[in-house]
Amino acid sequence: MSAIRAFASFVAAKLIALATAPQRFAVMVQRAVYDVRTGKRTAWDVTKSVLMTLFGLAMVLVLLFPLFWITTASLAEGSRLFNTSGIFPDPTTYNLGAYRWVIFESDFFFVDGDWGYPQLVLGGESGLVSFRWAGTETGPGALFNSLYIVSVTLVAGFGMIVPAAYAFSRRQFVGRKRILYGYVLFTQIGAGLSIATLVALYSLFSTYGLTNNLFILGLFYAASAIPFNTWLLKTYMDNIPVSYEEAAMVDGASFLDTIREVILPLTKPGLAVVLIFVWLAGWNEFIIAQTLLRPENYPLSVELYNIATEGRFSTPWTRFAAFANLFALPVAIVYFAAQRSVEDGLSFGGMEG
Amino acid sequence: ISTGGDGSDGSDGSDGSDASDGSDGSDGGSGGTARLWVDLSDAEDEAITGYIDQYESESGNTINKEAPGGELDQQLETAIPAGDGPDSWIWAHDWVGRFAVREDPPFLYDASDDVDVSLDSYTETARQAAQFDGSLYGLPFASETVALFYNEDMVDEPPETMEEMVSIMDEHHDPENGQYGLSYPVTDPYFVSGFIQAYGGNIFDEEELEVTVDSDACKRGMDALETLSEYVPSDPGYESQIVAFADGLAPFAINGPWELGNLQGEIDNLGVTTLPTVDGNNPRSYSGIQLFYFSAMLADAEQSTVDATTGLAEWYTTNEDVIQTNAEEQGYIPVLADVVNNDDLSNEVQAFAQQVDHGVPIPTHPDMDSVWTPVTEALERVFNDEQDSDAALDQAASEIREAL
Amino acid sequence: MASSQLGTDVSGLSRLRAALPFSTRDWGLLLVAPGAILFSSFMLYPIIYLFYISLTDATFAGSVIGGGAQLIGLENYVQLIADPQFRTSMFTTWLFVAVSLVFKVFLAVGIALLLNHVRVAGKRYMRAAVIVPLGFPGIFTITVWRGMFSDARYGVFNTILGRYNELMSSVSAPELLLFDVPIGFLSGRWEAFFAYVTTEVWLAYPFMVIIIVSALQDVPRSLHEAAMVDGAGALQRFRTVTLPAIKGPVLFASILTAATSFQQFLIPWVFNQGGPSRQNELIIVYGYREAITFNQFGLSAAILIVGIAFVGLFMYAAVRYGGLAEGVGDE
Amino acid sequence: MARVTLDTLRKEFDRGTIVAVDDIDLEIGDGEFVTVVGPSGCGKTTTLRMVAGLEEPTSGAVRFDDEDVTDVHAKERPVAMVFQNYALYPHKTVMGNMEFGLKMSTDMAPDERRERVTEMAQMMGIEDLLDDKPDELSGGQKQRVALGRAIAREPEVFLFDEPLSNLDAKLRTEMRAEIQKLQKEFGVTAMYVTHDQEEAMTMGDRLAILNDGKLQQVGKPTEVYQNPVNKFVAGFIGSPSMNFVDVEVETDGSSATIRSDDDGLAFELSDEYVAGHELENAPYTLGVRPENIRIVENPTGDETLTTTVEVVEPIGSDNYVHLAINEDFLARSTPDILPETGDEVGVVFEEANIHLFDAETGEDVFLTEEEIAAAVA
Amino acid sequence: MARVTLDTLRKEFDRGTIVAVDDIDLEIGDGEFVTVVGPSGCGKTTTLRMVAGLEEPTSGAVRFDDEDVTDVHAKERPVAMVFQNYALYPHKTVMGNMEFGLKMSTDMAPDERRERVTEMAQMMGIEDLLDDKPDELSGGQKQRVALGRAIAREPEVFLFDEPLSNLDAKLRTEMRAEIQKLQKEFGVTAMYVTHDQEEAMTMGDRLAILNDGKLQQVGKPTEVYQNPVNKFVAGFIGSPSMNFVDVEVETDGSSATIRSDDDGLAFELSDEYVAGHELENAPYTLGVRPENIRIVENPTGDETLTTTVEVVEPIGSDNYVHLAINEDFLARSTPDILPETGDEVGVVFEEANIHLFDAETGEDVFLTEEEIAAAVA
Ligand SMILES: Nc1ncnc2c1ncn2[C@@H]1O[C@H](COP(=O)(O)OP(=O)(O)OP(=O)(O)O)[C@@H](O)[C@H]1O
Ligand SMILES: Nc1ncnc2c1ncn2[C@@H]1O[C@H](COP(=O)(O)OP(=O)(O)OP(=O)(O)O)[C@@H](O)[C@H]1O
Ligand SMILES: [Mg+2]
Ligand SMILES: [Mg+2]
Repeated sequence: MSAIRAFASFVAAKLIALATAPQRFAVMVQRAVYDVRTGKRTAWDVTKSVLMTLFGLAMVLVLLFPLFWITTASLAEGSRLFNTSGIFPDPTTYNLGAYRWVIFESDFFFVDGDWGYPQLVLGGESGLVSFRWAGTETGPGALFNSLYIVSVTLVAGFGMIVPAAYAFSRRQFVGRKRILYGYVLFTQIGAGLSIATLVALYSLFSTYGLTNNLFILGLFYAASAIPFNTWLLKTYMDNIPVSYEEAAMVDGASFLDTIREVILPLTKPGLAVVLIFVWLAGWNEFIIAQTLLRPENYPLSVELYNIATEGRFSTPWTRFAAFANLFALPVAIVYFAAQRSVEDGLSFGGMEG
Repeated sequence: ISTGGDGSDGSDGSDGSDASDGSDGSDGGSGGTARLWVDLSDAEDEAITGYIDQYESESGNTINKEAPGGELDQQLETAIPAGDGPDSWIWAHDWVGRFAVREDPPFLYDASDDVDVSLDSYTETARQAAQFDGSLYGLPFASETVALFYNEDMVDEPPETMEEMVSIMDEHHDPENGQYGLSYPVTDPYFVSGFIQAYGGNIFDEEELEVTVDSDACKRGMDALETLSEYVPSDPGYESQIVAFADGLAPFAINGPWELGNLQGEIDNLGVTTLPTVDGNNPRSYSGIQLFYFSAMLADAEQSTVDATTGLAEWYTTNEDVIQTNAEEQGYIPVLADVVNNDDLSNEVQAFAQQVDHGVPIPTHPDMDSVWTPVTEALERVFNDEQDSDAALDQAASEIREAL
Repeated sequence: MASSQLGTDVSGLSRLRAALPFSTRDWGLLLVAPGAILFSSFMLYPIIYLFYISLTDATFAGSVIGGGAQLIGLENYVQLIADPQFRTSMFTTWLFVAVSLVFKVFLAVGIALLLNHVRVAGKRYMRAAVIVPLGFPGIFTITVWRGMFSDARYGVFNTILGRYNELMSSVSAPELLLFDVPIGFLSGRWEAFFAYVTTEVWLAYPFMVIIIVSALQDVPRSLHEAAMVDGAGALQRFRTVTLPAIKGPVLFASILTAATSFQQFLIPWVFNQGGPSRQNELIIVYGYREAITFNQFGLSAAILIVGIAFVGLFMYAAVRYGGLAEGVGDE
Repeated sequence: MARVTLDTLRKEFDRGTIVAVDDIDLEIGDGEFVTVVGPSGCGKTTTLRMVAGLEEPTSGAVRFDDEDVTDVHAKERPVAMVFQNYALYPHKTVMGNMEFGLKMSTDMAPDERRERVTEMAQMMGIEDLLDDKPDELSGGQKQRVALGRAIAREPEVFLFDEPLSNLDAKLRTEMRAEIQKLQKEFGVTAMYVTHDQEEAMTMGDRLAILNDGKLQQVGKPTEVYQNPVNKFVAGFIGSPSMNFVDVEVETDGSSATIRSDDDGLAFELSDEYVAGHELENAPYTLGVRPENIRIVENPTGDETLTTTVEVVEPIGSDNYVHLAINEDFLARSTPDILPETGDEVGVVFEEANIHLFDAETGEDVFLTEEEIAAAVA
Repeated sequence: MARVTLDTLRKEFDRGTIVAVDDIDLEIGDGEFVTVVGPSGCGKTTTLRMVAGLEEPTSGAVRFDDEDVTDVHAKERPVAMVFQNYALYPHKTVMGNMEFGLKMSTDMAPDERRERVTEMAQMMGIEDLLDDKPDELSGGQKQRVALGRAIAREPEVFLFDEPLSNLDAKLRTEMRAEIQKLQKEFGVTAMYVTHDQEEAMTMGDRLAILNDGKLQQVGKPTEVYQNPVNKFVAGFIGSPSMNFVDVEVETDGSSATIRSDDDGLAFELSDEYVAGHELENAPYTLGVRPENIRIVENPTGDETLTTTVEVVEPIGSDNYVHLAINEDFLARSTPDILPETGDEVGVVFEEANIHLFDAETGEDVFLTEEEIAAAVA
């Protein structure tokens, strides 16, 4: 409960910060004007700041241009990417049709956009209370498959990464160096591996009857995320002084207490980074998912890919873009919420040259 | 949390090599269950869903239609050997040869003994397309090829000859100002096959199993194609081409019936006609015949599954209503002899049908797989002025021969 | 974990238990084992399997799964070495890795410096915005970039170049400064290569930027001030204080992203399947193409094994000589 | 070498809400060693940074000799600074660190530069460390390198920001001597910031005591020790601290008695002593240093007052006797005077050693206006 | 509360190549406050950690009262420890930090726990900080919280690892008194590690001096100060340090003369003083504390020796006079003795105040075997 409240207040704080940003900006401008007027800062000094800021802004705009462009495309009429009149489609034609399609017709939330609602059934066969979707004939859509996969990936990933990182960081044991070395070697081999070993994977999974199983796929993603994230978290934990653990021990905390009360809270920025990376590992992958799953179990990533290749010779761009934007939304939210932690968590104390 | 709809019910069907799984056994003893894979556009998908419902209620069979997405053949490549493939799928006939020769494991199922309809109900080309080495691997329901789209606002009279077409194109072609003569993906062999083969040459001689793309006839055809290439936007990609026509910046497009719906939405007065004649020869464009394939999964399946599969194919390919409606709504060119011969079809569909008549089916022989890439690359080289057309075709031919 | 469950009353056990976290050295292995096992079964096994395939004459995916392939020893590898396409592919891949790395590093360092500069207002928001590409799936962004790089006049870049041309001609600039639009970004070898590199750089810079920003934030202010008092100007301060501080992280990010670039598949595949005319087939595309288009599964497996081996060697060298795995080597 | 002048130097932070340095006037003579001392947050670092050019004054000026350098950029001022955490460039060797300043601010040839650094290193006994990186050095060695780096530039002004606070006591004593020696040897003007009054006392030619951004007193260590201008300085300088007792003064204009009824204190001031100062019948604060208090183990009643012993801390050379007069009332006695806790003892101090501070302003009432003014000049 | 016994406690690191703690025997009485002092790296922390259970002894035992706790896990020992950097959990509030120990080691209800912590916080004057996070606190406040956290558990043994070394001088003095007061109030057995001898002297009921992993001497501060068992202890305890001079002894068995030709030193020892000790004609080291040296400003020639003044450091209450006898030869004099640099002065000290150390072993030759043995008991 308190976790929910904490989360809510956290979100509120973020929103307030975001909402008051323009106001803070205004104050900043006022101050600059005041400072120039009273001679506290020279005009040139202020100009330099303004120019630098503008330069930064320009850079951001250039870098984000593709996404901006495709977003305007998602608002356009029709399905084509190009229009002969210029880079951006005619603003008068902007509409939310594509988004409406994603929400109410695609398989994004519910199959064929046939929305339902969750319902608890009392006294069903499978126990006292069971859960089902009501109001929909086709059932929940790709989003739920994606969330299910990501949940498995996150739970399994964290369950294995965190203890392992802790052990690597704090303990000595046989094979420690060798395994860690192996992990580092494999951090990147994992990335391209999926295409290379696609067939091998398929035969492996089908031999054991594990195809079309979201749970197993989630595990697979967790496995692929293990080396890099374990190593990352280990580097982070290395920078946490051992004395906190010792203090806890002297305070009478058991090993598990120490982990829960001390190690995990202190590792939060590292965990935030791992959260993002592990999440992305399960969220974005589509090649293996498509090979191993049957259509009713497709996650969003595969659906997105399928939209890209839907036409015989062309992509229905507006829908594709709208779908992708909604697809990226959860990641963006998670990232914005955790930005500070992520920036902290990626500083490698041990990396200084 | 189990949400009922996702993982839990999929997993029970994933463990066996038994292809006929997925049946809950809930719907009566007589009905069989079959799995069908499709890769269709939204409109097509919607239409076929309706027909399948209709078939299910008429026959008592259950059809599980799935759209695995991505590249269908890749999906089949992995699924069938693993015993996890569909019982049937819909695709153009050009995979027949390539899959028919596969052994260890086989990919297709010879349904000669299970099919009740007479093959004579289909047009000659369609009939041939569904067979390979005397075995029947599917049933045809439509054909497609490329024909000439024109914008009636820019073209008074549809051209019948290359010369006429060129003179109209000349009127409009002005790349400096974003005006073009033609929208045509000129590096795609399927799209350009008609002109290359216009003089009677064949890209691939299926009878003799010879690569004949470097024949004189093909080279002459290539010249005609080069003429047209002058008038297209400089990006030969499909999407870049079609937009010029769709935005009303080109009088002509050469494209297939699948664009009919889209283009009708964008061009007020759209016309379709057969490809213009070259020196009096009708371009012999490749045509594809849409088939219900019979998958090797059927070999080990229960008879009810086989019946459900062939039943659907028979019903769908011979139901005149279906064929007629598809022709009107989807631009499917009928291959059911009875429908082809009546006159109820729209002008557009008739134009395509006529072009199919002039054309040749894509050879189904597995060696065709080695043809596409070298030819595409040759076309690209020519289009980019890296090579002249004769040399490009010679090179393509030798590359293909090497690969075989 | 086990330690808290053993009984308190049994003195022998309590002795053992008390000692656990400190003396029984190897229990840390228990924490590592689940991850290591999961990883090996899902990741190592396929590689071994792939290696096995590379020793067979498998032609189709089906013959691999269906079991119709024969062992033929190292024949595939022999064939590979003789294949000129292999050399082209290797060359292109390494060139791609190197060129994109250089641009990546410059771009990322530039952005990180700018978005960490005192004079830039709202830099936190900009930093958040600038790494947005990380959140979109590769298949999406790459497809979008393909659209931008379209050879068509209406492609974004061609339109921009067209506008630029108009602008230049309106000030009657010499021909030399004009572009010959439209440029066939995806149909010329080097044009396509350029397009690959641009996209790759765009995909990889966010990761580098956050790592560099973190590093920059850790540089003590007093070092800058010390250098200032020592008489160093802005440029020299960058060289003596900033650069050394971000060197490690940049190296780290470079190695990781370079290894990823080496295995880039989607960019060439989505753009033009490694074309034109297979000239830009990066190694994974090459392997994939051999399997999918040419039905040479055995050969394809050999290619991919070679690719994996290269990445492995590369990472090994990085760990060994780049100090990438500090903390691995310690004590 | 240069004379450094701070002219009503002021620094505000956060738009004037924090006044870190409050109109300080200070002149440091050529070659002089001035320590700036004060409690944490009093503005020492800020003052130093303004001299270095790392912080821009809100108002006022910094002059080197007669040149106004207020607007001169840090990199162009002829100063060297030793930072609290040394701020050695972690990736450069000791040699690299030490030659960096020369490289930046002179045109010396590399060889010449090296030679100069090597010489300097020899002088400081760190010539063996020239090829090491900072992390390989101990605290004291780092400290020496930081010093060497500063000296190598041959600056005209030397700035130190608590350079010894990270070292242990032993090393600190050693380094103090070393810094002084070097400063004298090079004759460089030096400004040394510390919060440790003992350090300030032993090191500076003069002390500048800051509190709350304001300059309290400037003077030679003994002067400041003997004539603190106010209660703050009196309490801050000297260890252990001066003892303070709240008292009432009863005066008839010529003679005066200091009284604290709680403690049974009554102390008569001689007429000569009172003469010339304006004492009123009002509350004051009496200050006496621990070393000026004599303990009489067997009180006869003739003592200034009698009280009980709370704790006795022997520190070897002396004993600290905590007395029950008020919290923290301490007497320093020789080791042979060793009363037990709870003993009744007499306390004696002399007129010459007492200080009397205005209860409100905290100013020493026995100082004349001129003396006070002189103290901050 | 408990008596703590270390029984030939030994700790080796790196497979025996580093002997951090070398067979230490030490008994700390119930409620006693023992400070462990020694130079950096001498094994203080390691010893403390073995008592806390954070480090496993290589051999030897730790006993609380009569129970052998050597193999008892840290979390089950009734100890509380204050770490050098406080080790306050940065993510918990002060309340969270202070109640953590109670939460972990008792079954107290949350309310009760809070109440207890609040009480404790009031006692320590930090009740206003209970909702703050550690980074919002100043050094002194952190220190108090760390103490409070340790006390809240009501441990039987209190361990401190240089808890004051990060504080500034003023605060350090304050906290010292506070720690002592609390320890006495709770009557907890305490072991306090520091490298600061002054801290050790003022705080401990007894001192244990370590060097190089070996216990040198254990005793009351004054005892250790007056009778250092060897040169190391003599030099380490006392500030400023004892002065050492290399000397030759000439003896005929009953009387003896200490001589140093370089310094012109000649000091005759009385027969009573020499009696009972075995002095040989051999090199020794003479030790005299600075406060035992009297400076004669106008030497008459009767002094022990005459020398020149190098530097005079006035620290207010005293003057430190550096003499040219050898490097760092220091005399502490009253403020009124203020010779100038370069002055010729006389130096006088008394027989009772000198120490003579064996040049090789460093042992004080005037101590009997028994005295030496007693010193480490
Ligand atoms: N950049 C800044 N922004 C806002 N306030 C500041 C800044 N720098 C210093 N201050 C404030 O100015 C005052 C003086 O700070 P300064 O660092 O000069 O103190 P100090 O005497 O050096 O203290 P310390 O002994 O702790 O180093 C403090 O109250 C501090 O909080
Ligand atoms: N974990 C360890 N591994 C190896 N050597 C160690 C370890 N811990 C301590 N030592 C060594 O043991 C010796 C004693 O260390 P210890 O930390 O006890 O010293 P200390 O007296 O506390 O010093 P300080 O005053 O610097 O804290 C040192 O030489 C140290 O290098
Ligand atoms: Mg400061
Ligand atoms: Mg220690």
